[in-house]
Amino acid sequence: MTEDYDLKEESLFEAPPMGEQERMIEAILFASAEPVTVRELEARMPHGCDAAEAIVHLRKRYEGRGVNLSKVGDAWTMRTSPDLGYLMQKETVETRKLSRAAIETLAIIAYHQPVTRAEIEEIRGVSVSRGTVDQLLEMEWIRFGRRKMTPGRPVTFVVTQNFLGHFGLETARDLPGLKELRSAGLLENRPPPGTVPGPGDMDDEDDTNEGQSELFED
Amino acid sequence: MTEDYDLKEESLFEAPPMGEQERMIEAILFASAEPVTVRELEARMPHGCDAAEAIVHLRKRYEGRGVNLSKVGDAWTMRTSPDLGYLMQKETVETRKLSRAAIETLAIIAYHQPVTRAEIEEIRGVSVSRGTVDQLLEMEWIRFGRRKMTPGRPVTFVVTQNFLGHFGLETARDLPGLKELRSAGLLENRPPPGTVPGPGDMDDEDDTNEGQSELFED
Amino acid sequence: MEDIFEKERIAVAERVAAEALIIDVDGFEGPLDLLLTLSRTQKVDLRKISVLELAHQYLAFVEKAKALRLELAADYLVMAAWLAFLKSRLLLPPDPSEEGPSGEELAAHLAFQLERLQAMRDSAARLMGRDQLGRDFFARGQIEVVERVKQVTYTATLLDLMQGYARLRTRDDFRPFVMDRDSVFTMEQALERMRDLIGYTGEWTDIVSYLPDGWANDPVKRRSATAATFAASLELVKEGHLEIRQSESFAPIELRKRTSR
Repeated sequence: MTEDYDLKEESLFEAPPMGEQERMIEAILFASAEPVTVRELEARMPHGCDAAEAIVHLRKRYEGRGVNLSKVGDAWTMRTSPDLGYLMQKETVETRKLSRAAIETLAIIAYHQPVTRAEIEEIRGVSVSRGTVDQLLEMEWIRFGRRKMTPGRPVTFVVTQNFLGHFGLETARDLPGLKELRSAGLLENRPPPGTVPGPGDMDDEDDTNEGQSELFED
Repeated sequence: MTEDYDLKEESLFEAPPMGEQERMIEAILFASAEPVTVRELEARMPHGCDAAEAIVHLRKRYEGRGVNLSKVGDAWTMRTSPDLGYLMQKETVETRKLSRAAIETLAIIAYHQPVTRAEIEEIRGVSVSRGTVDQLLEMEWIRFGRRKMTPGRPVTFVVTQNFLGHFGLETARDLPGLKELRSAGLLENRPPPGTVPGPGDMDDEDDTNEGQSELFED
Repeated sequence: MEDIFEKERIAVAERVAAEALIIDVDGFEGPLDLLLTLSRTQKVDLRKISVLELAHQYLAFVEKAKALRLELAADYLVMAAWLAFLKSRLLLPPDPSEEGPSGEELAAHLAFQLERLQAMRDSAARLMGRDQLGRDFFARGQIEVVERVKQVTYTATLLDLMQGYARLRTRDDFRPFVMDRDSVFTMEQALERMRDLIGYTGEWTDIVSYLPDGWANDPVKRRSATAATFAASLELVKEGHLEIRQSESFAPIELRKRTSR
């Protein structure tokens, strides 16, 4: 009953023409430095607008321009075209130099997420210093994921939308070389031979698969 | 002579095509926090660019769009179109529970309408703050009724159609009487919560609410 | 002649390389990192690496470090011990009675670890080589402030309303719950009273006669006084001042002073 009513109500509202909707999204995305989700766009636009469709048109319009529309996670943003970066010395922000350990840790988290500290250490062969993780957390490039269902329920790390936005990635699936690494079996968490699979190890595997399938498999 | 030479030199530098110059200006204006002068634009662009001309083209391109090029002093900037200013506000709706004073006042008005402020105060046993009445008026749950034919001709309050609509009532007469309240368990033979600051009273009240909302929601 | 020179040159190069490695030992991030660096001298695909050869190189490295009296961190020595074990497994023919993974399995895992670490390093490099925000592409420089309009709506349910009303209309039926002290005889009072009276009772006496004056008629007061007096009596029995008896259920309870033996 209520649904019927809603439907009727919606058709009563004349949604603005698509060209107008494009303008609105253009204005909203232009004004914001942060990516804006489709849901938020629609919340700010008049009733009945189809932001997703308008974005398709707008994106096409900005193709090859000095500024482009790009998707970060499930949000949209406008960024200058990377080939014009050389014009922007003035705007360039000096980013903190990341240590080699931090860069490697970041890459491991991105490619293996959700991943525990122990797993990162296993891959790098050395312990991960607290400072490294703290720095990445502080930069909001990584965040805590859900806990693993293994003994001790360790926390996991995953990369954030900020990370994706910084490196111009739409999703973690778009990480360079991900497919090759996976088919080469290099993203597996292979236990050393001879280790007895303890209770919960199965869970671990399930969990990992689940996490990765969510993230990486279509 | 020198002019000739300059001309020659300029022609040696292949200035980027006008479309490319437009892209550059687009990117620079987008990324900079302040309006940019033509002189500064040209200083940042490759040699031989004609920023002034590119701006003319770019300005035309953005005519009627959600973002426009505008001149501030002798500098240029990109601004969202003034007619879309209303999109630049984000509405958040917060729902709060009505205060106890407001609920009691509302209940008295609903059960005793038309009722004067003095009568409300007599029933509640405390004075009714102006804020409470104003709030209910603003919510359009109560309105002024006709004046009482008593000395001073005080105004009365009655509930509105909005009120009935919100509470799913056809008329105020549909409100259950004391007897029904009692048989529904709303009037238990125990001190009303709040009057006695006894231990566990608050919990008690919550329990009752929960239990009874089930009764009344169907 | 040429051969000798050639050999010497190689020997020098090797020595320089080894010393460079040792001097640089602080620059390594643990044994795995060192192994990865050593494996590069094999100049083969990591998937075709000879783990035996690598173990050899690593052990030689540790030996040299010892010869130079360099202090190696414990994990380097642990790795050396493990690689020595691995080497023996790989060299000796497999002993069927021996339990645990074979040398080949262990070697394969080490090769996998090295390949995986190298893969992550390559990925990290590729990641950092991507266009980056604020370096290659840029966000809007002039952010327009989004004005937040907060709208507060208030809600109440019909139940709230009715409960509110019920609360008001039934207020008079209740009064604050406080103990009505007028008709309560406390145990302390009873105890005090009994202590005074007890000296005079040699014979069995009905407990009712101990109730304070004026408390026996009002049923509420009588109940309170009886309970308090009974409780006080039990206390005195416990203290050894009093004896108490009841011939059968609901029969009168009788008290008398305990006579000292």
